[in-house]
Amino acid sequence: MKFGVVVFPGTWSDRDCGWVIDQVLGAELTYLWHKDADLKGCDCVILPGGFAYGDYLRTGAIARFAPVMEQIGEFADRGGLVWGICNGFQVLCEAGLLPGALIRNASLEFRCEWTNLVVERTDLPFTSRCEEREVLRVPIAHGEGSYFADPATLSRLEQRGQVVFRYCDPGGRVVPAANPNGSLHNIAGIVNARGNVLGMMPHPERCSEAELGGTDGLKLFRSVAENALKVLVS
Amino acid sequence: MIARVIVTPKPVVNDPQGITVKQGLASLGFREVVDVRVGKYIEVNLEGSSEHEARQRVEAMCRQLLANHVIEDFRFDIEPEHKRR
Amino acid sequence: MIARVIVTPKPVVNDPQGITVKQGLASLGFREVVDVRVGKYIEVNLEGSSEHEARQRVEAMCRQLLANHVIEDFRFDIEPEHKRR
Amino acid sequence: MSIKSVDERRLREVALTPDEYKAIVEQLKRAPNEVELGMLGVLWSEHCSYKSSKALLRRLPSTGPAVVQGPGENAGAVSIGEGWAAVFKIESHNHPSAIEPYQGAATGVGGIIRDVIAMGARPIALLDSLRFGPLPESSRHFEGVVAGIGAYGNCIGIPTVGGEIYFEDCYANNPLVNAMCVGLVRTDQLMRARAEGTGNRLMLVGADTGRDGIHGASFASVELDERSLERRPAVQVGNPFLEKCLLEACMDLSHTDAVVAIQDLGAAGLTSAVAECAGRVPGAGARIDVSLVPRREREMTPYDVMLSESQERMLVVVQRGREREVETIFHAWDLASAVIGEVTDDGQLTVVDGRDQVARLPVTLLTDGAPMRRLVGIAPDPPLGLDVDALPPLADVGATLLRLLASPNLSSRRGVFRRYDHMVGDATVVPPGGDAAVLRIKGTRLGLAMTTDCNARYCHLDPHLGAQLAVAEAARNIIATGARPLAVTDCLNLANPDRPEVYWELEETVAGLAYACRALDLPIVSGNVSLYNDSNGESAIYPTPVVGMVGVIDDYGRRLGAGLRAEGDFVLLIGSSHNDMGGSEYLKVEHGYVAGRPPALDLTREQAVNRLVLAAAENGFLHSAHDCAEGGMLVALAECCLLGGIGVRCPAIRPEPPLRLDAAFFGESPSRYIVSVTSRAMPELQSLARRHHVELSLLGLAGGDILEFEGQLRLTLAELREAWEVMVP
Ligand SMILES: Nc1ncnc2c1ncn2[C@@H]1O[C@H](COP(=O)(O)OP(=O)(O)O)[C@@H](O)[C@H]1O
Ligand SMILES: [Mg+2]
Repeated sequence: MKFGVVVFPGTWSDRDCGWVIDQVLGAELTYLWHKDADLKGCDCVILPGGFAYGDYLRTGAIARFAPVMEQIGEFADRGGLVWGICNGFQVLCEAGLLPGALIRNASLEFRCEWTNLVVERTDLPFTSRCEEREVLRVPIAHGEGSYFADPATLSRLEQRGQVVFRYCDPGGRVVPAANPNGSLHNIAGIVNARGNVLGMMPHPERCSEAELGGTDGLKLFRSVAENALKVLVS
Repeated sequence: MIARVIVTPKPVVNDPQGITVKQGLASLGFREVVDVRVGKYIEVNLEGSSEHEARQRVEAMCRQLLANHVIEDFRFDIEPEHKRR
Repeated sequence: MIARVIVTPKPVVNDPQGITVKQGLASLGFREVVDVRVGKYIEVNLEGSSEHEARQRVEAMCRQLLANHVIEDFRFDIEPEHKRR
Repeated sequence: MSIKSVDERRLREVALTPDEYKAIVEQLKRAPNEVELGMLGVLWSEHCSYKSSKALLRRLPSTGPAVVQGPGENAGAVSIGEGWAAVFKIESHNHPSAIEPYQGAATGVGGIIRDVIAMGARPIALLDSLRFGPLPESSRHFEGVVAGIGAYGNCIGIPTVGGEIYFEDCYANNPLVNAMCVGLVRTDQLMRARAEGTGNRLMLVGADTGRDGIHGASFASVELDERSLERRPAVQVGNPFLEKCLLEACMDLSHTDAVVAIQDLGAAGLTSAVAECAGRVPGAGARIDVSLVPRREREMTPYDVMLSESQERMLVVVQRGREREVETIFHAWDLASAVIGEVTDDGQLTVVDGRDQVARLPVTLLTDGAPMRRLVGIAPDPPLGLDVDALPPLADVGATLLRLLASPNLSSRRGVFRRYDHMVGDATVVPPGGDAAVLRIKGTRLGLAMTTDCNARYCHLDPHLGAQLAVAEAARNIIATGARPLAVTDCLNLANPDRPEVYWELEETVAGLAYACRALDLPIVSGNVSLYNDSNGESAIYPTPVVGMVGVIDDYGRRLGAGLRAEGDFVLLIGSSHNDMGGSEYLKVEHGYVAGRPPALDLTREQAVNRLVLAAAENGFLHSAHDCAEGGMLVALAECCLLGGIGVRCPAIRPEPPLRLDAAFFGESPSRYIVSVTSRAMPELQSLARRHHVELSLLGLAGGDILEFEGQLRLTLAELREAWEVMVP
């Protein structure tokens, strides 16, 4: 099982993700440079957080054209696991690998704080270690994390159960007060219809060790590590 | 050739920035303001080519990079004479 | 009445966003692009008043809030008929 | 050529005095040309030459066993164990932030990061010490600065983990923005920005050069006045994305040994970078060709290029013949690099534009030539006295506490620090909100604690004592996390030193810093001076010597937070309380004035208290520790409750005369901490306290959700929180 972590100019969670994979999880790790033309045999590709190309113009707008993105698109089409975290989620939306877009937080402010997420799907390779409707504590750190999709797309997402994480209160209730950024339907993370491309704004790599305030994020990394080899990549 | 591209949030998309600007204006006493939308203005200076070709190229730039059709609309003008600062 | 305000970085001021977008366009094959400047587009919907008065009010809005005169220039048009979305 | 022949306006433009001009002509034995005059103008500005403060700064202690690099380089460095060094420096960006708060603050952050990069260190944390006029009048400054700091730090991916914010009338026209950056490097890989080796190449990397901030350095050295309006284009726009690429590329330079030195370009741009780099090597010079400098704008003159303060640029000294290796590294990050000159051995900085020589000046004239200014200090009239006995007795403890918690200087800063990414890097093990922040050093058990502190009200009332109190408070903040203070960086923010009472403040401040640092064994390894923080010579700021400090904890598993941790713990006050009401927040908030003497500080007692807390922390006796600062014991206790989400029940306080009740609750005696311990650890803590001869008093028991002093105060955590989190708007 090998994780690949993509590095765009301006990415910064690459090393944090790498640390968790390598030092906490003990899994195999390779970094994928944005100019790379192959995925070096990775079983799961992570697009980490950061400000790729400064997030100038729009978050993820320029990054989606990096050479490595073409490979990632094909990999996803073949059923490979692709996991976008924060800026990675934004890039996946821009690239059309996930529907919708992420816009300015309703507060217009950057927010770095802990949030609670209710897990709506546990049948995914990313969440198999979570309990049904488990509440995870995971930090966010973004200025443009407000999920938007047009009404038709949104209802399709809901109908097909593609919403994986929603911001909630500590008791798991999905209430407006628990929404840190104005996301529609309190959406914090979604998956594609096939279930192999996950995008989420919160940072699981920031809560994978007790000394950082929690270990809920590690559940996601563990899930992937366990399932990646079972996933059929055609 | 200069292309002046305007990118605006689609009407269905929330525009928190617009709302905040409106409130800011109101608190400064501009109470006649009914609504504000904030978008982007992008000035692209292009070399060579005819106006017709430039139009096609800029259209392509907008579709591919300058605007995201999920949340934004765009429009642009081309100013033919090559005006350099 | 609709005012369409365009705020641009002053010519001498560094525009990192413009530089990065230019590079992005170049890497997409738009090599004819010589220069890109990125600014803001602000659409202000105002109630009542004459065009003349609106012009003065919008000018004041720009000075006081919409543009940062230290690093930005602004210009605007007024569209007289009251067009609401 | 006589002085008369350069017109005075020209001299004023480059901020040189006629006497300075005379000194230049004497040393050069000729008149400088335009370009040379501009270069000398910026390097002889207060900002670069320290001509009013250098003599004083020599009094600061800068050596110690842990010091790896003291002042004189781009940043200082101390050894923290296991082969690692912490590299850090604080710097002001006050004047640009007054004009354009957002970009001024952002580029301030960008600038201090480059100083740390120049040492070969990876920046791991940022801190910001801010001062504004009262809100809402100063909200433009406040909002812009906070947003600008966040914009730069968040984008570049360095956590902003600490700092401070004060609101005071004197900063209304002169906000202070001091940014501190902390980096890490293997001690044996520390770089020094020395232009060694004749014939080695000078490479300029990063952003293209534009007409940014020409004369910014001299701008920072004059008072703000109406004319600064005209200088407004002097504001620069930062590009954190480019700096992130520059940072990574510079880190990659450690893969090659082709690099001799790295130097950031900051104030005074290329002129200062090249001169400083050559100036650190006796006899060295440099020759640069401005025509080789990549430009952002057309038609720039050599003058523009030499004085441009475009951000996100670095100068790299490369072994001759190995330029390609370095170019390849920068190219991988899509960064431009250009060889613009070479190191020489003639002691001259020679500037050519293609074939034409445009300037030639001795390096030492640039770096050390500015005549030191001998200023006179005269003590001003003593500040308003305070007759403590005349103060009315405390009426309602609870109401006073709520007002203090809600006061802009004491309320929770969560509304600000949640706008800063303080977690990126996966190292922040004590987040902002308490005393110091602590970052773990990955791959070791070491933790690095860091803080900035200064109560400028105290410094206004007594600069000597105020500066000592700033050092002491910073040290207590470090110790409250369980870490040992190691070393200091300081930023001296003052008004116009040409005024004798301001120069006196500067002298006193430096003396106070030196005294406290000597007493507490804390070397000052880097710093910055920002003078002329007054507009029209009228509204002078309080002397504000911001103290940045780092400390180390050997095992971050033993780190302490400020919040209470467990119900049933004993909550204790360490240290003794006196009638220290002078300059207190209580006096300001409840009685509406700033007066008296700052609290007396006994550094021997301070040391004893600190040793006790450290020993107790090391032995694992403590569950939490929090230093008592502004607002006194009760505010500190309320913070312990709020941060931990646990209340405390205490019997009534009956202070022994002459201690007053208001002073017991709200007095600001230094050398005090609030700690919590398990009942099991109590006897051991008590005997430890006896051994250190430190007073230990039991306040009460942790538990529930009420803060209570029987018969004196009873408030729920919700009530306290509502006051405390009024959120700076
Ligand atoms: N108040 C101070 N205390 C200690 N060192 C100082 C102080 N002010 C300046 N220094 C030192 O003097 C040198 C020059 O400072 P500065 O011009 O700010 O550096 P830079 O050009 O790298 O920004 C640095 O090594 C700095 O650490
Ligand atoms: Mg420097």
